[in-house]
Amino acid sequence: MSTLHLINRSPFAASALQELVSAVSEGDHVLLIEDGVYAALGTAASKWPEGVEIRALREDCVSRGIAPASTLLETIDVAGFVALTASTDRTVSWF
Amino acid sequence: MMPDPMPQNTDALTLADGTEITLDSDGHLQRPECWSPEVTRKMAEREGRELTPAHWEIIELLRDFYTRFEMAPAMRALVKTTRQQLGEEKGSSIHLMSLFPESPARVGARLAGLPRPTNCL
Amino acid sequence: MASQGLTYALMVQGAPYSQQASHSALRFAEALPAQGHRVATVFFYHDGVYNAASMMTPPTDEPHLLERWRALHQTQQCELLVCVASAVRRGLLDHGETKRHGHPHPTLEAPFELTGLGQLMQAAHHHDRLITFAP
Amino acid sequence: MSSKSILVIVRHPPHGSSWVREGLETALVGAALGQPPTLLFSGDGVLALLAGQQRGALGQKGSAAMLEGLSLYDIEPLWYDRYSLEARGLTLDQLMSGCQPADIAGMIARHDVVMSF
Repeated sequence: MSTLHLINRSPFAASALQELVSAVSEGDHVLLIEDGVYAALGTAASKWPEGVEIRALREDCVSRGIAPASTLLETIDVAGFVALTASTDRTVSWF
Repeated sequence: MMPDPMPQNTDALTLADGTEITLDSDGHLQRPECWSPEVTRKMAEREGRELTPAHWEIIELLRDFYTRFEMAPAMRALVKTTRQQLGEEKGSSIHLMSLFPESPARVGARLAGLPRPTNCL
Repeated sequence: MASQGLTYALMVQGAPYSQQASHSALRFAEALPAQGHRVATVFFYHDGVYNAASMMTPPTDEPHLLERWRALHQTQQCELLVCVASAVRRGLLDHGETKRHGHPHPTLEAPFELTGLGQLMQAAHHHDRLITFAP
Repeated sequence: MSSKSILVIVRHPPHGSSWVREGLETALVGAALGQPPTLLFSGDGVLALLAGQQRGALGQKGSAAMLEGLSLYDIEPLWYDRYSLEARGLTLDQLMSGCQPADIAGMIARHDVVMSF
């Protein structure tokens, strides 16, 4: 039983990412989409609980000029996004 | 002649002092703040309903619910609030259905002068 | 390990052309069939109801979101449900609501349907996944 | 209708946007259909639970009155995230009645479907 958390807010404008830290369980997945991918720029996404996988949606990184190579985060395409929604039990959107 | 400013699908009640109270196409008050007990009596009269004290009890309860919670109750909440305020016997769907057979929450709210609900299930 | 053939409900809460939510939802929905899944219900709520504005007229060099929703309805046979309470107060009325309120023209047309929140609940219960795309 | 458990999370403050009211409408409809969802306030959503709220300047409805009526729909208690409350310098005695602290991670894990507002 695991949850996929979607975040579409820049961590520099909203506290959704911080709030999410207390809402994840081990085995959960976090996917940064839309403005959420800006979390790849700072250190916001580096202080993450153990056992939780965080990734960024590649298309939203590319359109914003955040080349996947320049980030430490793993990126996935929309097919990977679909696959994550199917392999987890529920999806929660943070906005 | 002045053009009619109201939509065509409206209807009106005329009160004893000549005041016109407009209703929407579902029979709800266009301006809920114009409600008075006479409005309820006129509505009931037009629909051929006889209002007993048991009806008025529920109408008052509906208005009180709306004032407190800014919404009209769905059936389940109407039963529960009736039970809390008027006791087990009256707080049953059987009692409420006997008063407003079509749909106690919907018909009761309309007669109580509450606004048309925005969300149908 | 991906399960086979899931049905999805999407809740779209962002206004078209103001936020990315509609684009994200369409991109996601259009990617479902490749993995054997399908979107069964799209429910438009909050400012998402503007996605159903029948007179939506974007510049020709931008995605036409209304057309994309219609195409999605065609290809995946999904229902396009619009919360009636959110839509009517924002000026999106189908034929019935237009008549009821005495307005001249509908601003929402099939395949979009005005429905209550009960339909969202039904979709949440009946389909395998519910994904929210918010502004 | 199959019975999945539904969690409604409210994460926005009242008055400034329609999120709280729309979240509550959703919860109310679930309850009217016979399956009251769990209702959880997190982040700025906890501000919707503050006691002593009123209507807006134009007479626009807030959400406090609606919240007071939820127990009649068997939506109770009003769960809140204690860290969000603390972060805003608030304590339980400043909230309306019927509020209880929740473990948000556990609550998400226990429900089949989560809707956020």
